[in-house]
Amino acid sequence: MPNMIELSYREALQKGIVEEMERDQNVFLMGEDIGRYQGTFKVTRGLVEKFGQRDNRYNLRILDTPITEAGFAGIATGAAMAGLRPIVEFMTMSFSILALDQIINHTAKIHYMTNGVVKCPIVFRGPGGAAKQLSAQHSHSMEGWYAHVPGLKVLAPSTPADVYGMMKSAVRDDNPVILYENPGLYAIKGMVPEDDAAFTVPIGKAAILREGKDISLVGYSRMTQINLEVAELLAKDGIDAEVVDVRSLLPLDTETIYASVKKTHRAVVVYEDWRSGGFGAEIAARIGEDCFDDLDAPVLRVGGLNVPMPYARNLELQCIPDADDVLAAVRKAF
Amino acid sequence: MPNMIELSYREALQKGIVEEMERDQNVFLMGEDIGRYQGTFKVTRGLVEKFGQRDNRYNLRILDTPITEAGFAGIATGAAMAGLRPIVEFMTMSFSILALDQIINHTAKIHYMTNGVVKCPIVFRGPGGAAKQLSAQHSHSMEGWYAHVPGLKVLAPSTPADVYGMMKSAVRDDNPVILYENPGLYAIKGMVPEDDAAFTVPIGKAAILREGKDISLVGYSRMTQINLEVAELLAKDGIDAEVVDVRSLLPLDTETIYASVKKTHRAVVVYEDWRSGGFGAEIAARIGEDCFDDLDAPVLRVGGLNVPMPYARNLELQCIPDADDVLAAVRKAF
Amino acid sequence: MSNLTEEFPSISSNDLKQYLREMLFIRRFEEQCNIAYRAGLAGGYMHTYIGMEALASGWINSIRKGYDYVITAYRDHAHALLLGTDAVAVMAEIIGRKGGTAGGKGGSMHIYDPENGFYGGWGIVGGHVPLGAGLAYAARYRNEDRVVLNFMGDGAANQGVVYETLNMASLYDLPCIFIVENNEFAMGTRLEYHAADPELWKRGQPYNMKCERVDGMDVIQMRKDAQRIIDWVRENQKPYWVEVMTYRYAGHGAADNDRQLYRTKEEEEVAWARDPIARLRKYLIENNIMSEEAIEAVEAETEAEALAVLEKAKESPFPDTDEVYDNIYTDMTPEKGH
Amino acid sequence: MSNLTEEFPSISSNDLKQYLREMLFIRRFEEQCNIAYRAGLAGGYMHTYIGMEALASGWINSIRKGYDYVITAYRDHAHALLLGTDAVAVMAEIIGRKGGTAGGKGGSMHIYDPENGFYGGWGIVGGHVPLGAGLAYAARYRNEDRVVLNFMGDGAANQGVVYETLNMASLYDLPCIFIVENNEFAMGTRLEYHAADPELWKRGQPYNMKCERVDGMDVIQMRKDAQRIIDWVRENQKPYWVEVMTYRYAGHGAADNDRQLYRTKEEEEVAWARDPIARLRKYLIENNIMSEEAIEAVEAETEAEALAVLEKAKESPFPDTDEVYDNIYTDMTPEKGH
Ligand SMILES: Cc1ncc(C[n+]2csc(CCOP(=O)(O)OP(=O)(O)O)c2C)c(N)n1
Ligand SMILES: Cc1ncc(C[n+]2csc(CCOP(=O)(O)OP(=O)(O)O)c2C)c(N)n1
Ligand SMILES: [Mg+2]
Ligand SMILES: [Mg+2]
Repeated sequence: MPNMIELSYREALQKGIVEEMERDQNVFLMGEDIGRYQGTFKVTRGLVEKFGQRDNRYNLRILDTPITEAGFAGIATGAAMAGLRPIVEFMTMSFSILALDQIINHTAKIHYMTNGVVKCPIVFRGPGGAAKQLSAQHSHSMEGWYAHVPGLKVLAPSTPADVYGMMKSAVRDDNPVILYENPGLYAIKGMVPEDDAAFTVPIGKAAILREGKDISLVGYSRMTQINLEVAELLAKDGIDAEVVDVRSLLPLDTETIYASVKKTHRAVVVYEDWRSGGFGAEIAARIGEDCFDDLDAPVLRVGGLNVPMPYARNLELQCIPDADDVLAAVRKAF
Repeated sequence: MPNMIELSYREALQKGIVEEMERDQNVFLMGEDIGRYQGTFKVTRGLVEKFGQRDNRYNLRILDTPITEAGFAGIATGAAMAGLRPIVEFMTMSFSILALDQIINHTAKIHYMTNGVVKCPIVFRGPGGAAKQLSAQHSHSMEGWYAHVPGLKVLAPSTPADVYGMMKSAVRDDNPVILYENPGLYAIKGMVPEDDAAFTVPIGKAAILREGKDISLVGYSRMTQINLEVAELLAKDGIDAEVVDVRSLLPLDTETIYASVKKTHRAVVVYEDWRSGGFGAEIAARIGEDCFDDLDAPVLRVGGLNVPMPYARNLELQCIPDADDVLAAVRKAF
Repeated sequence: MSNLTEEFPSISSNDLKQYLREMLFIRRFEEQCNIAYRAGLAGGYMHTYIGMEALASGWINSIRKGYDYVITAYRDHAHALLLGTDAVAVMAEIIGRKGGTAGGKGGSMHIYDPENGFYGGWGIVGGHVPLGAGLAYAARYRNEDRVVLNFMGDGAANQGVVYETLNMASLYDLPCIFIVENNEFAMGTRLEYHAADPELWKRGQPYNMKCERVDGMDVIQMRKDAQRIIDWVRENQKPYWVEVMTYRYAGHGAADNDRQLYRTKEEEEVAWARDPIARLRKYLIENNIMSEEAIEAVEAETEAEALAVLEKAKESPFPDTDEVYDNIYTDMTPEKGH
Repeated sequence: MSNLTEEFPSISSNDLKQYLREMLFIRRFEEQCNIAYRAGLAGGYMHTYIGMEALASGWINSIRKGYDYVITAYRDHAHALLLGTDAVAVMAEIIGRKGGTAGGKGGSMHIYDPENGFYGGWGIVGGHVPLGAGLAYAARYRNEDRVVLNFMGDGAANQGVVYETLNMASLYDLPCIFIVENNEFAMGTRLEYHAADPELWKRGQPYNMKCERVDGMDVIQMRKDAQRIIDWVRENQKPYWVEVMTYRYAGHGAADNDRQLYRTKEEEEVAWARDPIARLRKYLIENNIMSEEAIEAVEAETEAEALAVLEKAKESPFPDTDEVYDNIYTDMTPEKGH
């Protein structure tokens, strides 16, 4: 067992980045205001001092970019084609919409279109979903669209240890990986291996964060934290919920998800993205298709309200799924 | 009953556009090579001669644009904010990926962000999905992503009469509408009202194109044509399939879909987009959620293979769902 | 003063007094915004215009208000106020209340007032620039003689969609003035670090378009340059690209509280010497247009007004929870529920 | 000829003979492509380089082949052939066979040959331009002295991402040469209808970057200009923006069969007078470097070679259906089935 240390999600993520940058000179970071300004969500705090010089016009390993998402996603992709291993921060995932053509039409297809000759090892990361009152243009969940695209891998860890280990796996992966964070997770704390640079968390494996026999709460990213809370509340009512943390949306570990549903015979899929057409629909559709005979109730979903995110805090809170919303769905399943 | 005339899907679409341009001076067209060059898929053939002058540097009603999808989607949106009613052609829907930030972050949100003061009546249209050997960057289905976005309406008609009537409804709608076509549909023929300029097909209503009692084949756009073919084949085996043409993905007419499933107790959802995470997942998830007790079999899905579209024709054909693929799914449902 | 009226008769002494009052009110208003933010009344991203008041004032006082179109990014309070949007509605929006310009749904970044010609209030850096050209397209289409003021930041001026738009605006003869508010910073990144050539006025040159750089810290000069350019565009029905030099005294947004990460205190002090309000104040006194006392009275009045605005805005209730589905479509609601 | 070798000693008579052979082969090869397309062997979108051969020839013969990086759009056959990609493999790709450069999965638009420094072969207009700058970033990062030839069309030169890239290429000192193949048309749209200022060489100016316009119809001049620019970029480690004037004799793609929609027959005839192959042919004869007969022999040889290439490519089988899931990931397959 390695020594463990308590870190925030933000710190654990940075620890993963730093270890990989130290291990491999080809790993570099780029994004808006990640260097001198220390990153908007401060994930990259201190890194320009560590891997560059504040006063340099630019630092090749910690590259501050102009506000040109499409352009720098493309530059990073080209660099990856030539063998570097870029980690690209989007200040928020909402802004990655501007880079979608680069990521979907270029990054994700290179290996395929070269019939396996060119690799494109690159990580795109940043916070998706609602922060706090950032309103309609800054609160998008983008993970479902990415998880729809063959050629990408998509991760959405919910704990400090997972974000640490998955960040490291993502950097080491020879394929493009989207690491999807959530502003509401950065401050949460958890135990993380302290000095085990070889530690990784595998891509493509879901985790059972709480065993239970009555219902499966299936979610990812911050919604897993909600599901854990709900499970405790349900326990008081004598309902024993299993919390399935999907962690990896593409590839999706249906084996673990199905095993849970086959045990509990009930499932609620929880996601923050707009309910209609979000990735939770895919998870629910698969369970419905492949576990039909095991289900004692319909596979229910809890998603974000189908509305542009409003600014006023009371409306915003209404839009984002919370424990009460999940509880209401669970009640419908019995 | 109006006089009917046989037209191709392409001709019917153009008829709808022309009638609306004649009815309302605020309606104009823009896109790449739509004027002098007559449109890549020739939907706009003859229109620059009708509504402009070939030799003008530019024509305000039939505007040939540079290859700058984000820019012209935004210009059209601004024009709609000021009361015009643009119809924007994307040469293929794959290229609309470059304009997603404009459409999702701007067009779709204007009415909401102005709390209902500004309207944005605009139609974005073009062919999505595979044509023939256009390979990985030119064969995207985009309808699922659009149908995920509150503030948009998304239509995917499968017949000449529907594309004619829905185009007209789309132009008259005060909200942004995506009219999703498919290259494989342009040449199909069907009867269309000849001289009834008031004819429209409502947005938000599915159609039962063939009644049946044994299984519901739920699809849209070109896949509806496949479903009709499959229904005929199944009839020979004594299976009476109902063909539900979804037509409108957003809003989605769950009432009609559910009524069909409640009658047949079985459903297969068919879509051309990548199977995983496509809009068919949403349709399947909803049926699973809301018709659980009526189902005698899991809601099955048939989608495109989860791969970037290959160039070689044999591989390409393998990727796109065909009648055999649907038949295989139907067999699994019994 | 005689110089000015001779040279530029359309600016009267009363106009100058009005500019001072407006600029003072904007500054006091935004100080109240900061207070509201620190008090937790406003949230999210909130960006003040402190130091840049002369820029919007010069431009917006040169258009036909309510007829011409104005659009900008998220640093948008000043533009709305100068166009005549009710200050209480602006403040109510900033603190997320029902009485806000967008019913509390937009917040500081998304103020709109189409009746007064204001089309927002946009959060995606560079994203609104083609919309502004589209407003000009509508004017051109209808053969009106409106012009569009299309404001953007120096950081926004790197976004590709801007150049797609310049090309089309020039191709189609759109009466659109692209105004780069060059305040020397894009969030925490200095101009020299984000623009390969910091002379942003050059960026329009390859598109067969008039281009220039002007000073945005002197409201009188700004007003003159703005009028000249607006008149030219209205007359000639062609776009124009203008870089306006200014400075952002505040942090990027209310949440930016470590400006030392990207600039020194000394630099800020030097910049404060160019404060457009102090400059106009001095001009008015030196030219005997207003006395020191008269100005102080205006200062006190605008301060009181700004305070009253916040108080009044606070009286507006939060939006009702059932409004969450409203106004997404003109004719239907999206499917409800989680 | 003596003039040339004196003035530019690195171009020998043998080089010129090689250029002629290459250009002839490219043209004959593409005529076979057209035949293959009409015969239904090739499908989708297929774009020939007929008329533009001198451009790619001049540039690619000036780099360190296999070391420097080359990237372009879908009009990519010539670039691959000039870099030394096996012609049969290129043709096999164009007709969708297993022996193609991408195993038949890419087609005409997506030829790649990274071993020879060729990074494609891209279909989204303008989309590959940042990738090319990224290749240059990798060279810069590793302190190598590679340069990148980043080709794009005149139509592509309107895409916003190009300007985002120019700014960054200049900010980060990337050794990237942006080459606009100005063939006067973007599909069916003339240059003057899509570019507000048709002098596209100006487009790099606002980014603190060297810019110029050169002639791409004279392979000797192209070769000289290319060498000069490449040497400068390799030496100075900075980007360069070059507009190269050329002409597309063919339709936009094999499916474009009504060129009268956008240009007259007369215009085409005038353009044919600038045919780069005829020009070089004339030069070689006038300067006694090759005889008419020797050239005719090369013509016959390249014609026969091109024919043989298509025949050989046709021997390659179609891809196996179970390959459809291959090489999407390095280490797994996507979920299978419909
Ligand atoms: C596409 C996009 N990327 C990033 C951001 C985050 N962001 C908001 S404002 C800003 C700086 C913009 O600077 P500038 O254009 O100079 O305007 P200023 O804030 O100085 O007025 C950034 C990076 C955003 N809103 N949109
Ligand atoms: C983003 C995008 N929009 C539209 C197209 C369709 N298209 C393919 S080539 C082309 C014309 C490009 O012209 P240019 O850049 O001048 O290159 P050329 O074909 O002349 O070599 C168009 C519009 C595309 N492939 N990608
Ligand atoms: Mg700025
Ligand atoms: Mg061209």
